[in-house]
Amino acid sequence: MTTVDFAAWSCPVPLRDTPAVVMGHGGGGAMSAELVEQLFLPAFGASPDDLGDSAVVTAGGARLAFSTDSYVVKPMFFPGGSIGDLAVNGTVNDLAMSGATPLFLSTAFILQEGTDLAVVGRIAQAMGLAAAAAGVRLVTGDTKVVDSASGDGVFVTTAGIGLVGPGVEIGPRRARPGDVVLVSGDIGVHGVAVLSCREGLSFGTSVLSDTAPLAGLVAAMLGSGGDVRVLRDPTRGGVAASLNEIARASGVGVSLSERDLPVPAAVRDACSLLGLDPLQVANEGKLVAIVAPGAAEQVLAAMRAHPLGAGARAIGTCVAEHPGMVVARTALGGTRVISLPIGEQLPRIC
Amino acid sequence: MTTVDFAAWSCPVPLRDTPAVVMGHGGGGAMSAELVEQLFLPAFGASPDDLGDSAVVTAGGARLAFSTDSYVVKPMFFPGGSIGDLAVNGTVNDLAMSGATPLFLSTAFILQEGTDLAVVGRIAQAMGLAAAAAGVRLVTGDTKVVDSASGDGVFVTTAGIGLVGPGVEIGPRRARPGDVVLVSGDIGVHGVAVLSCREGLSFGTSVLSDTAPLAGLVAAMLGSGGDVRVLRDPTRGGVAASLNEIARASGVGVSLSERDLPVPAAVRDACSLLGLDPLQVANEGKLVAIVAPGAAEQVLAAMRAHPLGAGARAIGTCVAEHPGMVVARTALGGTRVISLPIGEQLPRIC
Amino acid sequence: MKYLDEFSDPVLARRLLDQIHAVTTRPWAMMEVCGGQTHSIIRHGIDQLLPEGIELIHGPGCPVCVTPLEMIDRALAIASRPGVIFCSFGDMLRVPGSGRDLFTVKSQGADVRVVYSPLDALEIAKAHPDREVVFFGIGFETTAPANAMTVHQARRLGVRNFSLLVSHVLVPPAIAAIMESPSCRVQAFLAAGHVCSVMGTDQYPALAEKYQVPIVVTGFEPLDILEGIRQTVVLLEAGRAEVGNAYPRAVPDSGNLPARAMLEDVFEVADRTWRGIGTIPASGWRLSSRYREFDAEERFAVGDLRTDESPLCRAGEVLQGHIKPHECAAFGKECTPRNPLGATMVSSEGACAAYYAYRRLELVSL
Amino acid sequence: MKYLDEFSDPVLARRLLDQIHAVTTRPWAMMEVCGGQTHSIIRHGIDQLLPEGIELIHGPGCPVCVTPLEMIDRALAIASRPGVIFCSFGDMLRVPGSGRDLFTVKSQGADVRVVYSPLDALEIAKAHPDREVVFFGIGFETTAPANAMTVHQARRLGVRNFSLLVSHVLVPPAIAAIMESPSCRVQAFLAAGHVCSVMGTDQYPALAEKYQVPIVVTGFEPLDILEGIRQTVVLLEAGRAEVGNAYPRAVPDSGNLPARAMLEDVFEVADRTWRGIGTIPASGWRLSSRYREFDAEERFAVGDLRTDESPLCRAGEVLQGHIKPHECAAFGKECTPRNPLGATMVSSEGACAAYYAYRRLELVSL
Amino acid sequence: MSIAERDGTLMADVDFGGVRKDVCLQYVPDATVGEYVVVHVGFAIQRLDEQSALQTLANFEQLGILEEEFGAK
Amino acid sequence: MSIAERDGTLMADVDFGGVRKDVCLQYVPDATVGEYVVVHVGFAIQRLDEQSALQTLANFEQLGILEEEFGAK
Ligand code: SF4
Ligand code: SF4
Ligand SMILES: [Mg+2]
Ligand SMILES: [Mg+2]
Ligand SMILES: [Mg+2]
Ligand SMILES: [Mg+2]
Ligand SMILES: [Mg+2]
Ligand SMILES: [Mg+2]
Ligand SMILES: [Mg+2]
Ligand SMILES: [Mg+2]
Ligand SMILES: [Mg+2]
Ligand SMILES: [Mg+2]
Repeated sequence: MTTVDFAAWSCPVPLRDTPAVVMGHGGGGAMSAELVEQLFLPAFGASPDDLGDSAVVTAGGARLAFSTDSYVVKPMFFPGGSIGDLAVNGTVNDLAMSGATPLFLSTAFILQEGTDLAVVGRIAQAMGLAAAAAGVRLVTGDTKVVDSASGDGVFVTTAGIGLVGPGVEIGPRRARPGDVVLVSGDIGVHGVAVLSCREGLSFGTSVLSDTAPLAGLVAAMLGSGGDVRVLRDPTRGGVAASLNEIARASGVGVSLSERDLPVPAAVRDACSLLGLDPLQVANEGKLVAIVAPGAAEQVLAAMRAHPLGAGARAIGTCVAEHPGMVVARTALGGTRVISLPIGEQLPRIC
Repeated sequence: MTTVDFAAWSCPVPLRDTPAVVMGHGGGGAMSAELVEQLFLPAFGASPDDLGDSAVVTAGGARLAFSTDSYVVKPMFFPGGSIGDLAVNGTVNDLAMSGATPLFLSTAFILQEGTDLAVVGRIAQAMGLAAAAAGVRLVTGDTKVVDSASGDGVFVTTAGIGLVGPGVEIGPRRARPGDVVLVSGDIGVHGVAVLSCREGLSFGTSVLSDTAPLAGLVAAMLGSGGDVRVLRDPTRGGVAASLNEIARASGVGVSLSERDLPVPAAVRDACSLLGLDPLQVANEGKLVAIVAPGAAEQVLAAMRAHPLGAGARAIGTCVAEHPGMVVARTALGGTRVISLPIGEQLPRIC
Repeated sequence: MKYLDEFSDPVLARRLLDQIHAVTTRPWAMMEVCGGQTHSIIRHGIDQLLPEGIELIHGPGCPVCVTPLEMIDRALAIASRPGVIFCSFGDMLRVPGSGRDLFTVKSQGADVRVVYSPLDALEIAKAHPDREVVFFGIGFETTAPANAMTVHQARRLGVRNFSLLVSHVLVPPAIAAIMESPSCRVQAFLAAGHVCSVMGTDQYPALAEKYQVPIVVTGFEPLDILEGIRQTVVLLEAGRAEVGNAYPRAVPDSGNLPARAMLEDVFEVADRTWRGIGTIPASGWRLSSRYREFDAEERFAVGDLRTDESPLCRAGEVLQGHIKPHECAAFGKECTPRNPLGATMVSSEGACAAYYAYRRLELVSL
Repeated sequence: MKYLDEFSDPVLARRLLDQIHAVTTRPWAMMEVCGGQTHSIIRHGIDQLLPEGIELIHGPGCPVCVTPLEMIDRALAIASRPGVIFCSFGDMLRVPGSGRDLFTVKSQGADVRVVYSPLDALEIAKAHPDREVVFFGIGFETTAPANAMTVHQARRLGVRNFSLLVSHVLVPPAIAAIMESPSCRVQAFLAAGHVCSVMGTDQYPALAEKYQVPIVVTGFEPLDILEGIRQTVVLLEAGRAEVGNAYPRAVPDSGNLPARAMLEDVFEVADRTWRGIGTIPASGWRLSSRYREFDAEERFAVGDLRTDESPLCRAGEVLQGHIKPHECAAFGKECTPRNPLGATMVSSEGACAAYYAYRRLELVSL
Repeated sequence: MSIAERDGTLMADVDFGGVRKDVCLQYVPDATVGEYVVVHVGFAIQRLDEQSALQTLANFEQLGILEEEFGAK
Repeated sequence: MSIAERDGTLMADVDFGGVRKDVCLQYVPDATVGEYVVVHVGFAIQRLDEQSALQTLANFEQLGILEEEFGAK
């Protein structure tokens, strides 16, 4: 069918402040952040201080990272992977972004009545393989079934526990003016791979999702001895969202150079066709890192030596100017602001 | 509206072995167990050995319990509580059933586009209060939004981490012939409370859900010094499901006395009206315990001294006969088998 | 609940059992007609506690079980029509039609809804004037007054988009058919209590006389069933083929006159096929000509239905009391509640379902 | 992508900029007509790099922005009809109608679908013969051939349940209206490249002559825009009110003859209201009488629409180039992409949206 | 329990001992608050005769007493 | 790129440099495999004149060289 479901096409920001949940609340951008900061955190009595990819807590003398994510990607199978891969790698990566070694995952399924069991089986298989590849164990889980009007195929929620080494202090508030912004490789890949098989929008592409577990890459980066201050995997909302969040949390500005951004041709072309900005497109096997000025070289070297960091490069710096704002120098030499996406250009991308 | 949605009424076991997910797979009974044992465990490379309420793992020298559950109850607000209460207490309880002290929870939301934000707020508030009452912290989370055809209000998935004390070995394989079966209070309460406000089935009742955090009760039981061997919170599938699972895991038979079952009149009447067996109806603030023969007295005393165990009583024993089967002596003196529910009499009960 | 607890009292049950034991001198085989009675007997273990020689033969009084296959298939065809909202009691959803059931059809997108009462279906019709709402009206005389009132209301309120798919069955012709069967071993009947609440007892003396069988109107709680059995044994021991009433608190001799009048108006007697048994003449009700406009069979032409019953299923023999469920080779093997081959394994009032749920401890094959 | 990369080359861009600087001796104000050009200019920072005196005035070439409020409201009314599948490009969903938008209507249950092409809408119509499928045909001359072909196909294939809600607008009359405005400061035009790919250049010499303005056909990539500006400055400096072509690779003088023939057949010129600007005579297309049966305005009688524009919004002035977005008092305050008051803040080709996304660093109010 | 007319049909909010449900009383029109009825799929189909119930229970109580008094049969 | 008829309309599977999409070629009927077209909402609306493109780029390359050779203006 050649219909494009609305949700797959444009960013449904609310016309006016609505009293209801809109797709934009799930976009990982400003609306998601507001929902968390204004509705969830006050209700939970939690502080907005961290809001990192995972929480770091202490139990029984052990310093643990704890994170969770739900996966509602549509379609469930896309070039390069499936919802199962995302469900394992996504949570593994959130743990790794706190500098933790991921150890255990839980998996909770919400299945739509009528879903082919073979589909569920494929997803489970993918998860098993991804967990083995990531070096984590799937140790506990749950399954719920909802009637066909209340679900859509398979939703997966994973939570993960990781071990944080002594002295490791990585978090979004640690960036300082002068720090260097690194990215581990090509950006915009996952989003384009998923979009390419959205109904009505199908376009042929050679792009495969970059979903991958990054704990090993992070370990190599930490092992380089350089001062890695912030790590983030730029999933929903892309690099734009991640850098804006870090800029706000740390109270610094971020200055990027557009010509240094590693955007592969196929991503650039697809984004051009669809009217998207690669900086706002989701990645599932990449990280951005903010490192101390003197550490950039050694960290980059460690990244490039790792299979998942072969394309690593510096893309900008943190600055004292325009705190909380990300600004790019265009290829032509002009400047433009890289906005925090508001809602969601690409709903259900992960 | 006086329609009863199918899902709220009868147990949709498949006519024949179907290739698709059916509501029964979410019932916490035999079909759920098969899905886990035949599809998920092999794919995950995990062993069917445990299948307890939570997994017990070691990280950084600490012995942790780890559990997760998704909550898809419908309606989201019912007499005595809400999906928020269940989401916190349910996971707290699964940790407690491994003898752990629950510490941290993660909360992942899947929101249906169009849901009132006020509803989301109420649920979040309930979770905050429940967490405080249970002595746990909500430390990390996630929010996803799905289009209105793909969701239904609010789905919540919580995962929890708890600390298991040294020497605590509680699990479903530890029951032995001669052990005493205890229950902490009235059964069938939660399911009846939820059913009473299902569309088309609404009946007035004084029954309020019994949702409650049981970690304190468990601590009191363990503190009594008695040998507590198995703990389980009988949620989906009720006491029938829990005892059948324990009987199978431990390879013992369970012998119950119907007249000792604490079924409140309102529950009995509602079940009679609806054609349900109270033993198969979900509980959210009760536990069953299997204790060594000599320990029953002291454990019961400790339970009755705790607010959530005031109605505790012995309801049967483990026996060497009919291993894996639960048999009850009827009030009249006959016997009947208490079956493991197959699918789900009460879909989306938690 | 008032008058349920009291009639479950274990002490009095013991007393009744002792009496039954005391008055039984010979083996007797009696049939409880109603599936609800079967369920209660198996669930409470009453059959285990009776004297050795008393055999309870389970009867065909399970409306879900006896709804003919053609009618199920007709329901499936109607439910699959676009624009139709098909309403039914919950039990019917899992009853096997020819190769599928209402639940399957629902999961494939048909609008099938479970209701508690036919009035709920009428409400749906009022709420959705653009849809055709069909209610699956199965059941014995107990349920027929509800359907009658609903159709009556539909006409009175001018609700045109409502219709009834009728498959009512009557107890007295079933009793006659059972007794006419050459292999019949039944020596007495426990008549269905709530059927008699509606219809009274005046159809039974003729049957008792013709077939020389005691017929005792019996309720559903343990004490009611035990008293029904006790009175029956007393009559059998005395050789008295009479009608008794062990459920007087809910069964006056005349039954419910307003209900009977409504039934007279809305329904008329017709031949009816009982699944697994065959056609029993004049054993069912269909809508009378005055109400024929509300008949879903007329409103929806579903064409020829090619029915396809499982060859393994012996539910008809179970329903007529010729065999017990576990004597069917498929019981617990090919046929389980999970993969039911016949309606008696599906319905909460079906004998196969009751045996499977409650009696696997005693049944060797499991 | 071939011929996009090459026309983004930063070295050549520098060369073009240097030339522009070299040839500019006086201040000049030129208008880029097309919203896509506006977006490209702001996104790449071209306006920041031009000589101080060159002002780019953003024009009304954003079809989403100029679709009249009445037409949006008409779309909302049609989309809300049961049985209708309303198809549209994605941008249109968030454009404010009177108090709501297509997205709201969709979330309230209307079947609104975003499509990439009008052919997708026709496919939907073929797949759903029981539904009325309407495509929202907005756009300049660039998009009209697609809509024309689709309607042509609908007739040829006999797809009766398809219709077009037409709101096409034409560039040359807009240019004339801009120049007729008393407060007009525009001294030259960068004509819309892809409009000319279809229509050719023959409508522009008369305009250039009448209003004494250079008109240079310009593309969208950075080098195309810079070349368009360069040629325009050269003409302005020389006082030559002529038509130039800075996009020859995609614009032959005759445009696309098969497309123009189809447009002649399917559409006819009509007066059209431009949102925020007003009615410009003979500035739009509607379906010709031969195709009137596919006109959604005829097929759906939506009655009187009471339109309700935000009193704060000055989008009309932005579209005519009288003000820049940040000169609107609501910009960035009451009006943001999150809570847009006008279409220019919604559309990816709208000037307000472009300024908000890319220029908040420079704009004091933020 | 409250009795009211709805669509011309006598309806009641019946208490099933802690469980309350709407029931049509058209077939038991003389039912009054405080009485008990037999309900089936939302319809009261018969009045419950309390005297008869108590008598039956009394009979059960008496069962066997004569035998006990005068010796088992 | 493959060109085929569908419903009597000339359609092609067009390669946008790594991204392939269906496009209607009815307005550019002489387009052949290997050529480039301008596409808008699923329709090719004009052929891309490669020679012209190369010439334009060559012009850009030449820009300023004369000035450089002969001095800035
Ligand atoms: S056990 Fe199954 S197959 Fe056998 S008679 Fe009963 S329903 Fe039919
Ligand atoms: S900023 Fe907003 S309100 Fe102002 S003109 Fe632009 S769209 Fe209208
Ligand atoms: Mg996280
Ligand atoms: Mg994540
Ligand atoms: Mg669980
Ligand atoms: Mg839904
Ligand atoms: Mg992350
Ligand atoms: Mg668990
Ligand atoms: Mg649980
Ligand atoms: Mg997240
Ligand atoms: Mg759905
Ligand atoms: Mg549990």
